[in-house]
Amino acid sequence: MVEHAPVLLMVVPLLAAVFCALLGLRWKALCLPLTIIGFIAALYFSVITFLQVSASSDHQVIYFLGGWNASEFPRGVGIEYRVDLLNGMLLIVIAAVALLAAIFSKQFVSMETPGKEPQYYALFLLLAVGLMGMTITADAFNLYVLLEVSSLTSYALIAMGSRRASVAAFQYLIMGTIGASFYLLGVGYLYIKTGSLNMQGIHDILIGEGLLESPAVYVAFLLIFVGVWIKLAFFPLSTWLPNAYSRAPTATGCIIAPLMTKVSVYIMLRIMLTVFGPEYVYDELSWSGPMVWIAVVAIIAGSILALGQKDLRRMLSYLIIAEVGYMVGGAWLLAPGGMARGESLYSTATGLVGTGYHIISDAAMTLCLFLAVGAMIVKAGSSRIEDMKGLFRKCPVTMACFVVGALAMIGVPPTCGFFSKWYLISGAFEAGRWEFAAALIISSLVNAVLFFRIIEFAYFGKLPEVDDAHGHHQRHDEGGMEENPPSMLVPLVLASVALIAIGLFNKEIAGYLSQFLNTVAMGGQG
Amino acid sequence: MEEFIQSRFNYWIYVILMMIGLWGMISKNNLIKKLIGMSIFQTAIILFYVSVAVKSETANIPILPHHGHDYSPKIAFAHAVSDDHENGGHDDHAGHQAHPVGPKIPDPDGYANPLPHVLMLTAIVVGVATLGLALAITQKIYREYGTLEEDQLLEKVRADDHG
Amino acid sequence: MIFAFDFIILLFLIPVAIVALQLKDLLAAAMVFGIYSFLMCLLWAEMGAVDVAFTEAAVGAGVSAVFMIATIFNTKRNSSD
Amino acid sequence: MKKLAGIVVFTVGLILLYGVSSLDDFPSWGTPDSPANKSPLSQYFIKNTIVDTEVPNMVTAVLADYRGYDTMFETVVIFVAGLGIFAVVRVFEHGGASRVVTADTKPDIIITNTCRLLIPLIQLFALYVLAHGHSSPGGGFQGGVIMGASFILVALAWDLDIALKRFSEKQAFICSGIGILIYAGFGLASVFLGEEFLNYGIIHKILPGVDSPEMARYYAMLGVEIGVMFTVTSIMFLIYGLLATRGKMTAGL
Repeated sequence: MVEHAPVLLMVVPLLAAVFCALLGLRWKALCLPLTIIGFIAALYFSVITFLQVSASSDHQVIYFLGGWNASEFPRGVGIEYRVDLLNGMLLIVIAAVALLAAIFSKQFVSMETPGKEPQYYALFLLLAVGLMGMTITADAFNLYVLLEVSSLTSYALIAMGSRRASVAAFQYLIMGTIGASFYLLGVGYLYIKTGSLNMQGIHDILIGEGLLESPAVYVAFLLIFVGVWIKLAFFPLSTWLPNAYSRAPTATGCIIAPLMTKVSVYIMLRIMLTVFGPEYVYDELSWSGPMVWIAVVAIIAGSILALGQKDLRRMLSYLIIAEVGYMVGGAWLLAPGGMARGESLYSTATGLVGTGYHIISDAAMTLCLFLAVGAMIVKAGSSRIEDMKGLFRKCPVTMACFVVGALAMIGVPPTCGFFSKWYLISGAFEAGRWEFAAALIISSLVNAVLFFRIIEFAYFGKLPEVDDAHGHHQRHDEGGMEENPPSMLVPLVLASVALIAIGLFNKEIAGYLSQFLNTVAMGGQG
Repeated sequence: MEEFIQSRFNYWIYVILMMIGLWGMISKNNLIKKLIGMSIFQTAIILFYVSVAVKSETANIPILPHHGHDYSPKIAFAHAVSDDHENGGHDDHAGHQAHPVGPKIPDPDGYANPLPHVLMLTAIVVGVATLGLALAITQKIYREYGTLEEDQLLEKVRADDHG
Repeated sequence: MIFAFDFIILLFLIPVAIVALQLKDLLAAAMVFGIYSFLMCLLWAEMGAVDVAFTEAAVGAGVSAVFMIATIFNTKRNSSD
Repeated sequence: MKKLAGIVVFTVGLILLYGVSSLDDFPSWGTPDSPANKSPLSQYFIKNTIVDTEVPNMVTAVLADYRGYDTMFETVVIFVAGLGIFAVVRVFEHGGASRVVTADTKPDIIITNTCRLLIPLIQLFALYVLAHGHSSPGGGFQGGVIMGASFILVALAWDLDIALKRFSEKQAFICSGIGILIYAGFGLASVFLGEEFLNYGIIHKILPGVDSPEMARYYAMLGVEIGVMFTVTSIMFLIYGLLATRGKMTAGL
């Protein structure tokens, strides 16, 4: 069974989703337990997969679906799964985030989407299945199919919400379809030039037949990247994101916001490093200059737009755009000429380590903040920042977790936010890109302003009833500390603990990432 | 000249259809018009893939004629398969060409490339799933806002946000 | 794979696509879109992609047109552009 | 806005034209020598599908076996669309008033009688397309759409209530789920027999009357196509029902 873990981690939640949709027709109460079981199984299998990867000699596990293995048949005849250290970690993150979000959703689903719990949970599971599949697959077309699975589920999950959410979902659907279609078209251009669909196979043919200067490959690169940038909401293409994420039902927001953009960033990294290869991306194209500048603009624009928001979830959505800027910029940071001198990828690109680390830590941070904000909105009855007054007294645990998330966002040690910024900034110094380092520091300052404003409201702001009341009422208020139910608190506390844990284990994670980059560089040469 | 047109015409038309679809998706005001544009856009991509698979002069559709003796799997390939097993499983499929049963092995130039067809079957299915979901969202928007024109819709949404 | 057929159908496709997008009556636009799908299906059959053509005939010209018409009946029939 | 759209569309078009126009770089239409057509992958499929699977239709063989995992998720996409459309538009009405049948909603006698004649033929054809998909164009998806269309025809000719009496909403959901379970079941069966997921060849050990892995692949492909058909039929009908009634699932157009 152990050697099948890479596929079971997707098939078990898939079966859970089908059973959820079937049994839920009769027994609605079964849906949530089934969902949780599905995600626990996914978490278990992804941990096993990761252990296998780290134990293997070349730090990757390859699984051939249908048994069409590359040793007997031409590569790419069947579909292939390839788990390395980075996507192994990402799989664990996806399963864990989905598990916590599923537990958290208990209070919300029956409230926000009455009568449709089975469908909701089935879609929820399938969204995670799609995301895990996108991470793990090594086939360019299989990636498209799984991308559509995750996109269609997220359109539906968003559109289930309020009336405002359906308009946001429609805009998201149009943009998302354009992005996915561009990706498909780019794969088509690559296919006609190389005749392969396997990512490693495409790379080998591109290098082996010297296709790096071909216009068709260049167009394929442009199409795939524009498509992926639409999906990951890179700044000028990010207009769909704030509406879709802030209007979605609470539980939907808690899984889509942490995972969707992060997995798309990973897809971008994977296409850069595996399909086209560092030789093409960094040496042949030399886009690093303009790309880092666009990332700087994305970071600054996201931060400034977040400053202007009065709605808490909308503010977080704009912060996600800034965070995407961090990751995309980090991926393109490279000391000039490093690849040409034949140095290994790791020694010239601390920015890439920072990007990988930030994918993981940002998923945790966004999860923590969205969970905390969801819990706060329940207590405050509105999502406006002014209405958060006096929440510290009402629900101290929720607010403590929110503070941890906020500190991670600002980048205070020992939370993970500090270390990811540390790697990104040192990558920027290595590459001599001061503007990127400056943008990171400015964005941290803006985050500090934003979050301290909220914390100030919540800590010092007085509850409306307290204003006109005297001692008697105040005591009643203190006694009436109404914390959220455990189904909300447990995932929230776990998420905030994870923030600190990811920070404390930064050396190990960065070690895995550098090993991953070394294998990538070696795969490019061999 | 004629050859040049023949070698490029499919691709030109696919680009034009794709531009029409994209333009419909971005600039049309009515939501259903946007979806028609989306379908045209996706179909154009499928046209591209199918054009890639064509082998114009020689090729047949990618289905082996199973009535003739030559390609009857039982008769012709029992031979090839058994020989193959002697050599140790599937190791050596490329060697079939030099095999004595040569004419019974399908000639790769004689059939259209099946792989893009397979991919496009999946793409068509994804397209109709997206279209159905989009139409459902359109109906929900109409139920909530009473209009399908984007400009009126955005005005009402703005009123919602401020009110 | 006769290029003359290919050429003629491809030339037909462009006006049909433009008409499907420009008609103000959505029901007519959906029907013209059905014609577009059918032409595509002919084109693919001509190019040897019989399975794709079969699917497009069933899906594009059949079911998606029905879905569109069902939606148009339940919303509005005319569009502003 | 319109100008911006024009600029965007024009730029995309120019980039795409740049990609396809270079004569020595981009292969001509219809040449058998393009890298895609000459690649070992495509040649392998043409030469060996019949050897590996005994299926003459290469597209079916590649779809359901070599790239069967894609097809499983294609089925999941359809399932997601059904669930999603249900989740988005379905409205539950409590104690709905019984519908008044007026003259113009009464089914037309010519249409209903024609449909009575046609629908069995359509369904038979759907089954033929499914069963004969191994050696002619067709397969589970096409058959499923045609089968779904026959139910849609019932709903169009009479009304949705009549169609729902034959194939209710709950049954449609259950069938769609069963379809995916069949597909994943074939995959898991090969896992339990000790091979990779969806490696149908090993199933010959438990399939009675099948002695070679090739024939096991042949029959397993038929099995998964049946699964695909279950899902597609029920979801197509469900989507039509939901879209035609604004989610009320009663009365119809």
